[in-house]
Amino acid sequence: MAWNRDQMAARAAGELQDGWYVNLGIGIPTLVSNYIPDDIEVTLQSENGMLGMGPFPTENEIDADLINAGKQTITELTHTAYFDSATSFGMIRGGKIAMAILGAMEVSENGDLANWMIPGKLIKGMGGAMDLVAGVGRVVVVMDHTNKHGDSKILKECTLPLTGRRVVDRIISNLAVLDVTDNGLRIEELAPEVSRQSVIDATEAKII
Amino acid sequence: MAWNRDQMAARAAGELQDGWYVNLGIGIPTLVSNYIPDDIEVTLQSENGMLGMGPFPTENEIDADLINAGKQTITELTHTAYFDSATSFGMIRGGKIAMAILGAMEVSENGDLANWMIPGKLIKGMGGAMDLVAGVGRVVVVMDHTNKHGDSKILKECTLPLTGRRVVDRIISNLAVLDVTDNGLRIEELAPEVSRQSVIDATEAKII
Amino acid sequence: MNKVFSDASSALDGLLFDGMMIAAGGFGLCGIPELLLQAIKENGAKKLTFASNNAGVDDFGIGILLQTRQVDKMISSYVGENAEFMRQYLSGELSLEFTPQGTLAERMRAGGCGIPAFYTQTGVGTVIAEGKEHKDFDGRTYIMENAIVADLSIVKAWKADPTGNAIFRKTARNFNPPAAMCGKVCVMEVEQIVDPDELSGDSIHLPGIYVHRLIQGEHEKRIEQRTVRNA
Amino acid sequence: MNKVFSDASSALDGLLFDGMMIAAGGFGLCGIPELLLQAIKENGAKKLTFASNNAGVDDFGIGILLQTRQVDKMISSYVGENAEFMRQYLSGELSLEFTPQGTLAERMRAGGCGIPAFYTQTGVGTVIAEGKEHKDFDGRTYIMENAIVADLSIVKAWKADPTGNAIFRKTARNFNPPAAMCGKVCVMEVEQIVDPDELSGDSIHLPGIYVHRLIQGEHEKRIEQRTVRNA
Repeated sequence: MAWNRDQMAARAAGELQDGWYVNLGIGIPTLVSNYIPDDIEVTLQSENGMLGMGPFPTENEIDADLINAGKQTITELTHTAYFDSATSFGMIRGGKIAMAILGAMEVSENGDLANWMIPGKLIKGMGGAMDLVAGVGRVVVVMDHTNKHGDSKILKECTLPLTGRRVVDRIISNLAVLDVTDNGLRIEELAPEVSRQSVIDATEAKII
Repeated sequence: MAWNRDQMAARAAGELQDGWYVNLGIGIPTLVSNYIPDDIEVTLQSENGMLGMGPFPTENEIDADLINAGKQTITELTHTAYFDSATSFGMIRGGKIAMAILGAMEVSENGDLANWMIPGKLIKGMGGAMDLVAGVGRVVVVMDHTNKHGDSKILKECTLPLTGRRVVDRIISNLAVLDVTDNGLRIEELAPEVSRQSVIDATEAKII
Repeated sequence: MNKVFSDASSALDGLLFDGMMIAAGGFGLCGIPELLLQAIKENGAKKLTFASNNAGVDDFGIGILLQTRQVDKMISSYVGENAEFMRQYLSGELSLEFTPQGTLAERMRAGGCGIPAFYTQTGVGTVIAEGKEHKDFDGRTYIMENAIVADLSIVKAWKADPTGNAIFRKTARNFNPPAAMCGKVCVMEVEQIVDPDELSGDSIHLPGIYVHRLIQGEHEKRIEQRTVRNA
Repeated sequence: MNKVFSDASSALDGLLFDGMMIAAGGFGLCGIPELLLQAIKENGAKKLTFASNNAGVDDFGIGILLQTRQVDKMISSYVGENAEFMRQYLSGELSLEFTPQGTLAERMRAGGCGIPAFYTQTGVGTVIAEGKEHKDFDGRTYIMENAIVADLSIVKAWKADPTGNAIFRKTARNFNPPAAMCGKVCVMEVEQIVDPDELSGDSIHLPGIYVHRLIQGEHEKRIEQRTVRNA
């Protein structure tokens, strides 16, 4: 049985290690913060300029000056620190963030990532995604294995404009956990009752 | 009659304009702060990380955490701001400082400046001088016209390692005020009872 | 040294011209110079290039200058909240230089810091790298990115003293300091102008040297994504 | 996330090795990591390269490591206060890479910010530019300077919370933030460790992400040039 969004987020939370500074992308990655194990401390960076992101606010706590990178209202923690965008991306580019967990439109078997643009259709922009994949220590992608037409989003080569080349370390899809290796993708874990063969069938990319 | 150190500093203070941010070097330039006209406001930068440098402290005010670029104890003003060295030299390099008033060992007729090293003798280092002359809006040098042997310090070409090439805009010596032009040095002002000819005689560089 | 002007229009007096480049602070609608943007709309200067992370929404932020067709070009990382932007872009009325968010922030800081160009891994192997100089350091490939120096910076802070020493509040800091640094002239709007002795020298986020003119005003501070949890 | 160690020696445990590069904060004797320098002396690690604006004086700061001959190389802008330095340098025992002060600070920041190199006008036409890549931008000539990435950073702050969020006091800030940024590991000494809620998120000068280990201790804070006016 394929993982649902929350189960994917919970699985992704298992990637976190005590003491890490982590950046969570928009969508399913945002849900990861709900599943951080109690016995580890992880500090969330929001690339618009804070370390130590807290939960969403109550109605009374809403503050127009306190938003995350998805422009959502959030809260601070006692150890929160704020800084400007140049400093924020300095720490991203400088490798100080241990991991980014991001969504994707496509990932290729060599770790190329496309998650920012559909030519002719979607011209929102890359935001901080290109900086993140180029700079952080480890990139984990969380996404559905196939698109709404049932086509594989894990490809031999990406068809969409890239966010970064050879940047993805691990994919957590609704079907499996796959690692990017020099020789292709390796299945590390299967969702409950999902067979290895069904993952291979749902994947255009080479699985070793 | 040649200007003394304080008179040179007072003359240099006449270069300042209301609202300017200014950096004063070690030696005679430091004295310039004693002669800032009452009717203008000038903010002094100390390149170790402050804007709004105050006077030397009284014995009671001495603070080990508050020094200037010459490592002397100083004081702050109500509008003082502190920042780190990267930010400090960012504003210097970025042209935000209107003027630097510096000492010199040698200046050439095209504005080359040497004030940091005597090979084989003096290896203290350039400190922030190379950044200042490359970055600030205007560089004024205050120095004796000749060295202790009576040799001109204003030369056709500098003999010492340069701090910067074509960086000096104006020289205020004990004898005269000279501007660096495309064709050579131009005497703008003479110290009291100092003749134009005596300045020319004391200067190796071309005077137009 | 009093840099305080009475209102946004007078603070911009003599600084606006057609075809100029303006760097603006803010992230989304958070910490944007809303009063100065309104004054630029009223001034009517056109063919503007904006270096700004976002383009506002249709009726707030830079969006109001898109409606009046005062903007020719955006240098941004994300413009997804703005339908009018999409329309003008797809019809070719507006040009767009996509710049990764961190590269944009660093390009602004570099412009303010006398650094004409720097190298970054961000965007290597993507369309962003096309036409840019590539160089290897320690076996990795980087691209050269150029600094942004704007004719004018407009930024928004929380409090400032009359010399322009400013502090920001929480994530409203974002692009405001780098945007302020990269302008040949910088005009700042704040919620509150305070006496210099109210701001400790250790607390200043942006030293007054970067700020040329200053106004105080009322801010709407619109929220883009009001997201709450149950209490 | 508690990064607090009991003393300087334990905070450096496992981090020191012969031939390593250490970036140190401080300007002159102001804001230097005096406790960590003492611990490095006691550890005895040698053939060290220090990226530090100054080399201390004969018996304080990095000077104490010159006396024990633990330093092979300095990357500095000014070393004029140190007679032992002069002696070792002139006799060829110590090598020296002079770097203009602002270039040094920016090289450290760049190293911490994933920028391998940047261009600057500082030093163009001087010995500093020799052997460096020159490039013209807008008709002016610049040289390329490389980032500094140190094996270890040692810095000194005023106060920090246990997660390493730190604030500095007055001009003791100086090189400490850029030095902290450029280390693969950063150890910080402070005068006072405080509860996280004592430091507002808006007041932090150096976010804890840059700090891996932390100690509190007594500081001598020696003054180099005690200069006073008459009261």
